[in-house]
Amino acid sequence: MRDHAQPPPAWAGVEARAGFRITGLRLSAGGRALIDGIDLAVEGRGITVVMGPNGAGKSLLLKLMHGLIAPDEGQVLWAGEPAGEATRRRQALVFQKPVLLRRSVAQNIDFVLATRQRRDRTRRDALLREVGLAERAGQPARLLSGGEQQRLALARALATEPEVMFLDEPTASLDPASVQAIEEIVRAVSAEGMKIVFVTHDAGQARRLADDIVFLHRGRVAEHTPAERFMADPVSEPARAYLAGRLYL
Amino acid sequence: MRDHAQPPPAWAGVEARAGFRITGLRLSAGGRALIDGIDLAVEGRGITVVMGPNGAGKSLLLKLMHGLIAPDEGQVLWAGEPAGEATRRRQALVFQKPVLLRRSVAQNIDFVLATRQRRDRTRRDALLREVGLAERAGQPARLLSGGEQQRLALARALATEPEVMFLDEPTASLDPASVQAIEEIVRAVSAEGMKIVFVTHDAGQARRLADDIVFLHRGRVAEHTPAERFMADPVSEPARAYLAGRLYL
Amino acid sequence: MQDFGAAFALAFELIASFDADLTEIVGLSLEVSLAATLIACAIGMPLGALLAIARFRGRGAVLVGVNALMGLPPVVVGLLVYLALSRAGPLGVFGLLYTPTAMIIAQLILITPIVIALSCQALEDLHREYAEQFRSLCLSRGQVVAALVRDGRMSLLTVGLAGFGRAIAEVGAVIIVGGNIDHLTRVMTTAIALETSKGDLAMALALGIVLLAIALGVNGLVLSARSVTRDAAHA
Amino acid sequence: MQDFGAAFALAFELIASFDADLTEIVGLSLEVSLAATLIACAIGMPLGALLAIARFRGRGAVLVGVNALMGLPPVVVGLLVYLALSRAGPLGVFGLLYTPTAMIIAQLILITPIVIALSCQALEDLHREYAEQFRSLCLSRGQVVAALVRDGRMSLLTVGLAGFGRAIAEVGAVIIVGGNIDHLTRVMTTAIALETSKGDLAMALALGIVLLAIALGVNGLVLSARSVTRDAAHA
Amino acid sequence: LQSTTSTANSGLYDHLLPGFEAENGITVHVVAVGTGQAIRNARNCDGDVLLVHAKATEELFVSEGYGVARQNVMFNDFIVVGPKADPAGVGGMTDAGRALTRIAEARALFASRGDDSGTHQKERALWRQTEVDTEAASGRWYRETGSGMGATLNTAVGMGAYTLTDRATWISFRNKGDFRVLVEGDDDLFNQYGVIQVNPAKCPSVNASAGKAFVDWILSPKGQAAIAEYRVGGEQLFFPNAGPERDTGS
Ligand SMILES: Nc1ncnc2c1ncn2[C@@H]1O[C@H](COP(=O)(O)OP(=O)(O)OP(=O)(O)O)[C@@H](O)[C@H]1O
Ligand SMILES: Nc1ncnc2c1ncn2[C@@H]1O[C@H](COP(=O)(O)OP(=O)(O)OP(=O)(O)O)[C@@H](O)[C@H]1O
Ligand SMILES: [Mg+2]
Ligand SMILES: [Mg+2]
Repeated sequence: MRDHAQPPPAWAGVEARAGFRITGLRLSAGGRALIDGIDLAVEGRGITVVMGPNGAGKSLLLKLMHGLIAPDEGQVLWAGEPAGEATRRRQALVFQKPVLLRRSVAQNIDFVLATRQRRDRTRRDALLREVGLAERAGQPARLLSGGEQQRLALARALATEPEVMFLDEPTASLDPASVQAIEEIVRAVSAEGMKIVFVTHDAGQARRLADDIVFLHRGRVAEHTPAERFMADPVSEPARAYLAGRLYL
Repeated sequence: MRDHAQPPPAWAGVEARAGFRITGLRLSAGGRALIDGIDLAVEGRGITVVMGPNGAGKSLLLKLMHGLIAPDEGQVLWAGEPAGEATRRRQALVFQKPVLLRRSVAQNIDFVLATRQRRDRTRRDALLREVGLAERAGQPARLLSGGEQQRLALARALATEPEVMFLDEPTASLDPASVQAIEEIVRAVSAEGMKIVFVTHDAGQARRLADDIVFLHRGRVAEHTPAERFMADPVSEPARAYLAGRLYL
Repeated sequence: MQDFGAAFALAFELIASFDADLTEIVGLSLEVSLAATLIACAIGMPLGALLAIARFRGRGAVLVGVNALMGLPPVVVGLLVYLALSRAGPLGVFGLLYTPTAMIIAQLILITPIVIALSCQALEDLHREYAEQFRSLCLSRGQVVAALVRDGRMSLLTVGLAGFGRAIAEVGAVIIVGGNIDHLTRVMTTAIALETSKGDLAMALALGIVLLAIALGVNGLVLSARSVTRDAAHA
Repeated sequence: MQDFGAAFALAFELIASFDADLTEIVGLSLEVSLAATLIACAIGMPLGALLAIARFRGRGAVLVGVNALMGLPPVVVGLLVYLALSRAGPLGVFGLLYTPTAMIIAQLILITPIVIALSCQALEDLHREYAEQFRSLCLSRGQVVAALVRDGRMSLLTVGLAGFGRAIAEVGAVIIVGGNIDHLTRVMTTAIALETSKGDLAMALALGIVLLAIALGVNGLVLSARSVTRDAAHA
Repeated sequence: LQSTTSTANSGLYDHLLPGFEAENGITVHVVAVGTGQAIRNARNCDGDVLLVHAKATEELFVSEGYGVARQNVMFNDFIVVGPKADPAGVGGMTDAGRALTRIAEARALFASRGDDSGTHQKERALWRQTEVDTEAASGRWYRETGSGMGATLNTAVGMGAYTLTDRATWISFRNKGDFRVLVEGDDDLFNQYGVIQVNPAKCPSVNASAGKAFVDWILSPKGQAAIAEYRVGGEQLFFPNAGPERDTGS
């Protein structure tokens, strides 16, 4: 990770400063290239949907953009700053597998509110209502159902009022109504200016939410285009195959 | 749990012996009725799909049918036997959150094969190929991507060659191609006579797979009908609302 | 061997008769060992958590060191404390030698490394589970330590009990810095040692049985408290 | 205090000079404590795992008992073994008293409860994670225990080291059943006790330093072995 | 009061101190350790009075200025105890030296304190009169327990070895097993206890007045009488012989 103090490199243009500028990103483990050279510029606003087959590197890309893991090569700039503690503090990531504290549902929210010096019952209860967990407030979070856990994780992320929210398949195990509710929340916060990076396997959902779509394949960006374009006719063969359900890793 | 030795109750008819016969099932925790009186008869063959909103009790119902947890009231009979160790041994359950051993992908399969005295490299490799994880064989299972983990869990269940396989949202985080692949596998084994109980939120998937559909709502069976009927026009209001994406728990 | 029977008879006699000297000794044993254990936990558990989360060069070395210190011989600890507190020693002016305070200090030095090493181990898994989430939230080390100790408290109970067991059973250190002075620094273990050297094995065993009874009591209390709060653990 | 300086000087002198008596004593210490630790782990870890998975009435009581036995006073253990092995005792015929075997037995009794209690704690979380899957697979208890011990081996290392630390540092039991007989059953800790009673604190400390050096060595070996196999642990 | 274990274990202080404390309103704390350790502790000023039984070391202690003066308090005697079987057949002998030689010749087990205590010093003095090389025999028939008197007696009883002990400890010792007194009555077995007040000049921190009070009291007729009164099982353990050099020892 680079030293935060230093000024952003000269080439970082204004629009780049607003959003993410990813250059020459590489990450490998066990002799395998997991992220295999990614260059990407993502707007500072709107909803960017990331798609791609299992194992394409979507979750890793999110963690790299969030500055959770350091790449072997290349770098991620957000608002002109290298991804790291400083940028992370203003972002939130909802993991594909929610990590819930061994506490009650309410305490899971309180905990993050406290870390932001914003402990506040009413706000907490509002968040729980928003994701439909008000009745579960007192229950051990680990005993929630799969879908309930995902919703709690989302509420917890919202509690930090981030400028960027990374959502890794946040509706994978939600029922249709919850999916709609979450999508509405996402649209709402994005409308208020929060940047959303949203991973999904659901083409329909992508169509409903995405401003632009990043399609990953084998750790590379196969294509990055506006949503309509992508859905109409994806330029890359992998994307076409994926949508047709033909692409099998 | 009842004593296995005793003969099945007189009323257990022939067709009941073949499949599941669930009577007066109740389970509550924290003063809340999670399973609130379920009576259900499920065929011994074919694919039964369980649907319902988050928190309806789908996962719990599967665990009860598998004899993993004991109900407060009522009982589950499978092939005339009370659900328990004896029946469990001939069934397999793929949890909503895959539980993988802290070992390599291959060792996770070997482990269950060993417990069935069927340790066998070729069979293991075949299974891994079937779910598209052949290349990951040596990798720590915990480091697999979300979708890869779900596929490994399925392969592990298949390894036990069960008579009944419970699948709890097995394709929730799979890409379209993997979904197709898994659905084909499911159809195939079911055709060979393996009973499948399949939880999903994806109505399309239900339509593609289901012989009959059980719709749960607030721990009760809202309806249990053949698939076509259900999709055409569900009798119960909750089911109708659910499919319309209106039902919000 | 007749001693066994005699010992048990004697033990119950002692407990039943509620012997004044015995209660005094038992009291001091509990006082000293509980104090040492509580302080050791207050110091050692956060340090153990810190060791579980911190990633710095030489961490391996520190781990080895702490684990090795679990093998700190009581007699050596006793000597070090003795030399420090002896009137001729650097801290001699406080005149702490041959006082319960000195015994607490010695036991503290003895069990703190144990608490650190075991806490570190007990919290490692929990940390592995929470780590990414916490890094995403940019928690300070202090916040992480606090969260781990809180959510890992059930495992830490066993750690505390291990420390207490070591303290209450220990004799080598307390006999040197306490001096086993009757009515002043005599505790169960030093009394047992004394009876043994007098050849009164039955009495020594009886005291040993009493000591075990105490350990059972303490553990029973703690663990029943645990099972009560179990549900709140959200395992 | 002059003793410190003297002690360190002496310690290095001893190590450097590779003193014959010292090496004899060090050798016996390692032999006895390693043997006791290995046997204790072989017995205690499976039992600990079993205790972590078994759900039976009175489990709580057993847990309390095992935890309490961590507070077993060495002197008492020494006496029990002494009475059992002494010529008049039930096992007197074997003439084991005042042999290294007797010392191993004593340390074994002393640390096995520690290994059981700590193993149980160390494997509890892992078990909570695996339990449902294993029940679904209808694994036998033996299979579950084996799987837990295997996948939890990293945490169990610390447990083993704690047991070893307790064994190598322990003096109360070995001095009673071993007799601290020169050239026969004298180990580091009993030698330290002797030098102390002679008032030769410098020598006692020096031996203590040597003992710690040994503990460091053992822990270093074990933990470096651990970090090597770390990757294989699939954390 | 830094004291040798033998006097403490014999229970003497429990008998003496109440009288003294009542009389002078001074509470006495007894730290019972091996003679060597006791003297060492006193050197560190961790004690006001020293009561041990190793004349040579004591006089050194005083000559180095740590003690005010050494005075005889009382004496008793050493004895050789051993198993009833008496493999070396030393029962009833009165010449300690010859008895030890015979034990050595018989290769019968002998348990030595081996801890530089007063008793150990005495034992070595006795061996020196014989031609036996205990160094060489150490670990074989000659077993150095490196422990206190009580522990050594336990060990001796445990393995059926002869050992040298002071009578006080033996009489009050409870784990005698089948052991008996086999050798006694030799002048060489005389055991003199001395008392020393730790020198305030060397150790400003010591409680000089209390220390002096105790020394004076125990040497006074009253104290001496108290010592003479002390009996276990009807046997007198210590024989007061306060005063300058009435040391009739060797
Ligand atoms: N720490 C790691 N070590 C080795 N391989 C890893 C590691 N983390 C991830 N991988 C591998 O990298 C690939 C990409 O992982 P990632 O989680 O980003 O996939 P994904 O695109 O999110 O897939 P999914 O849609 O299933 O979530 C996977 O094949 C995974 O096995
Ligand atoms: N051990 C438990 N204690 C208390 N409540 C529980 C427990 N297990 C489950 N629940 C609650 O029971 C309800 C049903 O849980 P279940 O996991 O069966 O839901 P589900 O139908 O599988 O939902 P999803 O679609 O999200 O997986 C949930 O509201 C959950 O919070
Ligand atoms: Mg992913
Ligand atoms: Mg579920």
